[in-house]
Amino acid sequence: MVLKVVFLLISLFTVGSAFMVVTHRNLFSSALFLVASFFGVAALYVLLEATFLAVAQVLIYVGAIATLIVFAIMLTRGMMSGRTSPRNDQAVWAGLSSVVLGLVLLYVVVYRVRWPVVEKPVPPDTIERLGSALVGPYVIPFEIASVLLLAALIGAVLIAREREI
Amino acid sequence: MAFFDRWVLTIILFWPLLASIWVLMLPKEKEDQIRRVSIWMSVVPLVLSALLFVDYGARFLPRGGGIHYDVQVTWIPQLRASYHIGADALSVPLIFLTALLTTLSLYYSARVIKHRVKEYFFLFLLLETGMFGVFMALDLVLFYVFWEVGLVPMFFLIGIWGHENRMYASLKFFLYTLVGSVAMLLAFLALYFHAGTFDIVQLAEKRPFADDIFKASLVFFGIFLGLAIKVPSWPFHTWLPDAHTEAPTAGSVILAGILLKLGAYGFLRILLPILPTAFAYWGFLMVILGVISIVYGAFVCMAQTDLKRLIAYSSVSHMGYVMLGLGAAGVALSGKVVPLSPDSAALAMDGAMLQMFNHGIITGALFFLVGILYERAHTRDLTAFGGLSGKLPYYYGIFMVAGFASLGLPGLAGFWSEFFVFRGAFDIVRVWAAIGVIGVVVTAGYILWRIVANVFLGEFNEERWGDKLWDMEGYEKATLWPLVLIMFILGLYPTPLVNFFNQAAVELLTKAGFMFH
Amino acid sequence: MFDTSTFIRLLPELILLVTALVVIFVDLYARRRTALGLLPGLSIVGLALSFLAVFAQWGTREVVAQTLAADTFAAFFKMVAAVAVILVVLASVRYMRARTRYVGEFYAFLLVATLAVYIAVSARDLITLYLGLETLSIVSYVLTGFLRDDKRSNEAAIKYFLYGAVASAIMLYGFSLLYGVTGTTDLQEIARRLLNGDVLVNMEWLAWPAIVLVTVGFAFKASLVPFHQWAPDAYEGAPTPVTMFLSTVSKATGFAVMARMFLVAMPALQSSWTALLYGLAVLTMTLGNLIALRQTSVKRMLAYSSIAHAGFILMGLVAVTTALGQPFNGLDGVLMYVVAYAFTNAGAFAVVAAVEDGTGGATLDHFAGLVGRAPFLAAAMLIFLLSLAGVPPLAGFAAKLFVFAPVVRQEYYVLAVVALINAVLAAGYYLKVVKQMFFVEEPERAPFAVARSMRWALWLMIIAVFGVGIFMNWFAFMASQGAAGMLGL
Amino acid sequence: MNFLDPRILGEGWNHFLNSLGLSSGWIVLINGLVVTLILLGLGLTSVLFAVWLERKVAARVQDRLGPNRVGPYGLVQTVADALKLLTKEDITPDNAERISYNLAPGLAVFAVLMLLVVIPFGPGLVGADIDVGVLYIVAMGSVGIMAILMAGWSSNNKYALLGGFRAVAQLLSYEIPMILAMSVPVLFAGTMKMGELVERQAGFRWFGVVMPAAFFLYFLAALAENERTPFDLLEADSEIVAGYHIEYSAMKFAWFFLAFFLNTLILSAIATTLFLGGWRGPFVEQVPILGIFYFLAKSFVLVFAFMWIRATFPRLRIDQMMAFAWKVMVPTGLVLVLVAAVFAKLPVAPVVRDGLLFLVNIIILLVVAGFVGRHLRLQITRLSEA
Amino acid sequence: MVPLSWYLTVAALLFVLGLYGVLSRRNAVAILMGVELMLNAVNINLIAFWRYTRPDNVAGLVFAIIVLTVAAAEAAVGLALFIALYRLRETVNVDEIDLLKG
Repeated sequence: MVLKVVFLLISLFTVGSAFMVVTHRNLFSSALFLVASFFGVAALYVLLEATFLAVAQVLIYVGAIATLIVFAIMLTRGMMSGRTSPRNDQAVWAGLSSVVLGLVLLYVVVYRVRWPVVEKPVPPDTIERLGSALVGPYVIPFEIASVLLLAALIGAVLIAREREI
Repeated sequence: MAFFDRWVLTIILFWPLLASIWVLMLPKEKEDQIRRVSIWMSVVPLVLSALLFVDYGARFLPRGGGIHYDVQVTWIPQLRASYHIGADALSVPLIFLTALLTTLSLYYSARVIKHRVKEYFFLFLLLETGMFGVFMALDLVLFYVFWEVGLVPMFFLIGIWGHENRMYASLKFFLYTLVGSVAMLLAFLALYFHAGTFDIVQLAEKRPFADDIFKASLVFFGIFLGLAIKVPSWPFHTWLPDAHTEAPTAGSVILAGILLKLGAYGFLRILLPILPTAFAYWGFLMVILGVISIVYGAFVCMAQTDLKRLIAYSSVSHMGYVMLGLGAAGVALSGKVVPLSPDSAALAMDGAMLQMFNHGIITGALFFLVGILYERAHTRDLTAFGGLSGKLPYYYGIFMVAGFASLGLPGLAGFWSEFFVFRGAFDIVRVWAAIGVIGVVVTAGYILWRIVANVFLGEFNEERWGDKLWDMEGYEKATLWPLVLIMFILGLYPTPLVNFFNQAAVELLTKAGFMFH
Repeated sequence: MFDTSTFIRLLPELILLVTALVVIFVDLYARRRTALGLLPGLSIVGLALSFLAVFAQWGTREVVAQTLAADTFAAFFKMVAAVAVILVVLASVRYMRARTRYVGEFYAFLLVATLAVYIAVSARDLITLYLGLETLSIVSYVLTGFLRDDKRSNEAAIKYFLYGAVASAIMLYGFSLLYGVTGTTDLQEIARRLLNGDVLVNMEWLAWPAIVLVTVGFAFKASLVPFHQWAPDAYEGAPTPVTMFLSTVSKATGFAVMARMFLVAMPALQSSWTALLYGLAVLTMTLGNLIALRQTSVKRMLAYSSIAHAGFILMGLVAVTTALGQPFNGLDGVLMYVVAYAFTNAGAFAVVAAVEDGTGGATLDHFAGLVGRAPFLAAAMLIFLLSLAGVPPLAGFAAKLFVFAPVVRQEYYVLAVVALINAVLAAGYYLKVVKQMFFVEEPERAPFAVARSMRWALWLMIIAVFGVGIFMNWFAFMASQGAAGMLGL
Repeated sequence: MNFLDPRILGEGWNHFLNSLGLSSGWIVLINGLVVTLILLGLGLTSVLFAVWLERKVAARVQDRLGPNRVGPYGLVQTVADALKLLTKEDITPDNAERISYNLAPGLAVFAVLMLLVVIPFGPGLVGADIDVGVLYIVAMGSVGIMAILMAGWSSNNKYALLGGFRAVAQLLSYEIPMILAMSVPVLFAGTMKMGELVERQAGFRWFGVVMPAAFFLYFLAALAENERTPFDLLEADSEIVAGYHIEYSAMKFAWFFLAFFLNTLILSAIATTLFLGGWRGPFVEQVPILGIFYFLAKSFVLVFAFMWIRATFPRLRIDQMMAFAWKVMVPTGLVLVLVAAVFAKLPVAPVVRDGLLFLVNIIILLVVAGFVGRHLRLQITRLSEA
Repeated sequence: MVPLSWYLTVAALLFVLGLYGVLSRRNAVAILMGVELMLNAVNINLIAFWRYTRPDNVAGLVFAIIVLTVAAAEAAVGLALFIALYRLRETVNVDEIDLLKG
């Protein structure tokens, strides 16, 4: 019961923030709401007993991605004044199609499909398992991820670098 | 002899390709050398194909024809597609025709073409390989490959060395043909899936779709579209006037002389043997299309003021005879109409094949003649001329021979083919054949009234032409004489050729299940 | 679990990775002039070695490190990718040198992108598959926007990036549903659990959303309509060698993962995805061709044409039969098309790059009278265009044959007719370029020279285009082995 | 002496709550509140003391007296200052971005306070010993950056924005060597739990002693993370007049001030936990409550070091600072991680291993110092030539 | 315990909101934010499925971690591109970048 209430509060916070992210006129505020939403998601992970993921969520989404986004917003600040509409001319269509897609998804995913749910506790050594999985069966993705990060790092530096004279 | 049997077709087929590569290697400044190389190289297949003609006639024709000189090498084993070529009584004369017209065209072009010489001769030789390939292929994939190979050089010949509207015409030519050929490819694939092979001989034995007329018709029309566009039969003919008109002289000659035959050849080589039921079922449609082509083509000729366009439309009309002959044979094959004489079907088909050969010779000659005039006058407008008979007597004479051959004057080549077609068709589809005869009358009309009266008779426009028009030169005579000679020979003594074609027709009809009593 | 044999199986990937690192280090420490000469050579050597390593393992069919499949299907795509990237490197030597200082990074990125392709085509696990695709995408964004001071390059990269990010997010959502319903990320395992209907009730309700969502991601990579909007812009704006890469290797990868995903993981839902792909194929080729007809920039025209070709390739998947041993099963059509198309399209774009180098642009006007100015380029372009149009005996014909065939076999008449019309439409605009090059004469424009490496690349591609067309049997053999060897089937 | 063992105290407390007849949910809630209050109290009191200490230390270094009027030795001075700040007028600039402007100071404090949760002050004395404690610390660190960015942006002030930029550049850059340094003990101990990390440093085998290079690296990075001289570029008064909090006054400024000192304390506390054996010390096994004093003592030694350095060194230039992070600290960190990973798996006796490790660390330190020194000499020569 | 479908609902809502953001925003950075929301939705799905269907198999968690990693790399490259764009054109509005058309 308590969990359900907590869940509802967190989800309300998360989804509400997400709503503000996509509707707020001011981009910087949008970004802040995004951070809030990320925190909400992290909290959901805690409810799901995925502590590691919750922390990683904060570390990567808030610490890296959101910071990058805010940074980018600051660097391109001339555009953030909000004088022009933040929405493009297909906003209405976007809204309609999103609503339709949402209804379809909810109907199918939540209502129609019966998921193979099992009631099992999370094993206490989940983090160890996760660690060994990353260097065991999933070692290839793990290694490729490192290559990807390196490539993205070099690529981002290369592209965003100041122009040479 | 074994060596000859095994290699002659392959050599004929790839010799022009080798020649074209040789031409490609030559520096483009050495135009004379390019011309010499091309002409002399093209003589080789001509000689070989003449030998082939004689050899086949002497050795195999008396002994019941059939496919000979065949070579089969596995090409795509997974698909059971092979490099399978061969020649029979139908293709041997056509191979000769191809070699002959190509050599003449090259010879003529050597004098006329002065612009981008290297490319011209390269493409022309490539084209020859494509045409040979179609006449020799006994495998559908191979057939398709050569079918398309012939397409590209012609596109360039029209597009680069053509007249004012060449770009439009070349594009139209290419796209029309492509529509048909892709449809044909799809139909080939359907055949493959039903019979498990691309080999034409095997397919003819297996008779795919013999019991399913719906699917057979579907496949039939796939192939039919490709062939009928090439022939071209009304209503698929609209590319032809443009292409013929805009093409350079030699291009028109080849286009009308041989490329159109590829379509008709396909009817005989693929549709009739492999899908006899569908061929018989839709024979009547072919008759109708043929007759419409004849009559429509002829009447449109009457309305032309452009000399070359007129000849082009006359091709539509004349290829209509081929369609009529084939269709009549098909109707006979279906058994719905029982002809008085079972030979009528073979006769109609003989006529169709003869017409293919003759039209090649005659229209080739006519296009050369038009080209010769155009070289001097730089206009193709009929009404601009008049009274040329006095000024260019030699030209007039040759033109008259070709023209009369075209309208089917007895004693010249054209007569026999028309005679055979109508003789056969009358027995099978009387009414339609009768309507078709209108076309013959109109043909006489446009040859005599439109061309002869306008161009050669009347008053010579001294003011405009003065001494700008002169009579035929040596090389032009040399180009035309062989054709004129053949017209006379075939007009007076067509028997050797008729023997060939009759053998082919009987063979094809028998295999297709036609009963000769 | 990491024994020697695993390393040997991973040798092609390792070679690429090491080469990429070597390239970066050489670029860091060698003098600029030495590096410029050395780097493309190094990259090509690495790619060639990796190609050989793949080839040496042809015919294997086993699981490597649990998440990769070392099968002929993957090997086929890897070889195509390696060869195509070699050509890209050859075509980019002069092009990139003239436009950017970061040549070393460029080649390193190309190598990493190839590595990503290797991973993606052999992934047999949702996670690896996603990561492979995404690595390829991200590196491609960088490559597209590599000329960062060029507005067009940047714009192209941004459009590519935005579409790509969204598409991959949507695809991921589909993946997550698949994971939810089967509880596993292993493709074969997914297939097994999907077939065992007892896992869940109402699976058919999930089939459509999952398939549609998943397809979005693949369709984006393969630039299928309506997920193609990025493609023309990215192809036009990207450095032309990168366009070569995107339009051949990257696209092929999209098809490879699509085929593996659908055939290995979702055979139970075949009727659903076939229907979806059917529609996509029709849309893709028709729209691609119709829009291509209106283009005046050759680069953009080729971009739309490559969209249309994606529709043709898709026909192979639509009409796929699970009897992968037989010829014309559809999947071998995809493979054939990918090979033929890789050489042909890479060739066409390489010519565009050369023309850009020589004339400063790539509109139809820049191609006018090309035959007089760079006859070799004109001839090469002609061959590539004819191959694209499917004229025998060129590679494109072999490709067309192998994708038309399954459609005819399955008796999809509408699709066949649509394909026919499209083949003709496509020929229409290819001929437009031919017309410009050969029929129009521009005697007053000066001839220009072609870089030596570019000449090499073009010759290779011309030979390949003829080779695939004439020695179709050999490639068909490889393709059918590749198709039949897909692990899990 | 059992009553001095906090673990037993905790049990007794729980027992007491149980005896009141409360349900388990309530107990969790009450315990949470109590822990929060204790941590808050501890944190804030320490800050008051730390501020006083800083001023005293700075004064001593600069040969002054420092605060000496309010209370004995000026001890209450900080309280007075705090009261002053709280009563000042709270100003919000006209064009400020209200929400983030007001949120930023709170968030800054929040980010630091959250860290208190995982720090083990004594045996069993930890708010929540979560599995991924070290990772949690890193994650929360990034929230602090967010707060600074918000402040810098929302003030609508050029200097504030520049300060924000610098903050992100500096903090992000130095976060990487810091994480690397932190992962050395983690690797060695094989756990990310703060409590266990302390357990693994039994018997004076402190990680900071065994691996001085890692400790030194952490310390330097912490200096930068804490925006302390010589890395205080983001508020450098002479350049950008206080940086991101230029527009803040009164209460909100106090929040930043609080966050700053809290950060000093907590970075020291983390260093203590990771490298100096946490609450370990003589007789702790017997008298667990001693652990708290050991812990605080060690932490304040580090805090003192922070202050000493601040008072002594001049400020770096921004390019020097960035170069130092990326060209010196990150590579060193990578090497250290590698070394630690190798040694952790080395099949030799712990003593031998620790000895070797120590040696290697010293060598690394010397080599790096040598490199830096050479570079500096080169620069100096170049400057003098020019 | 909270039912699985609640989590799925939250995820679906986040996903759709993200999609709306992507489709309706003009600013490239805002579009990227929408994408991040969608990725978060995916991760909620993954972790919820992990928790509710196979808590003893960490595949879902691994997947989520990989998604996080990729998201970071993607954001880095994307934002670098945006910054380059701003430098070149003084805009980051998607409908204002229109050199490539046709």
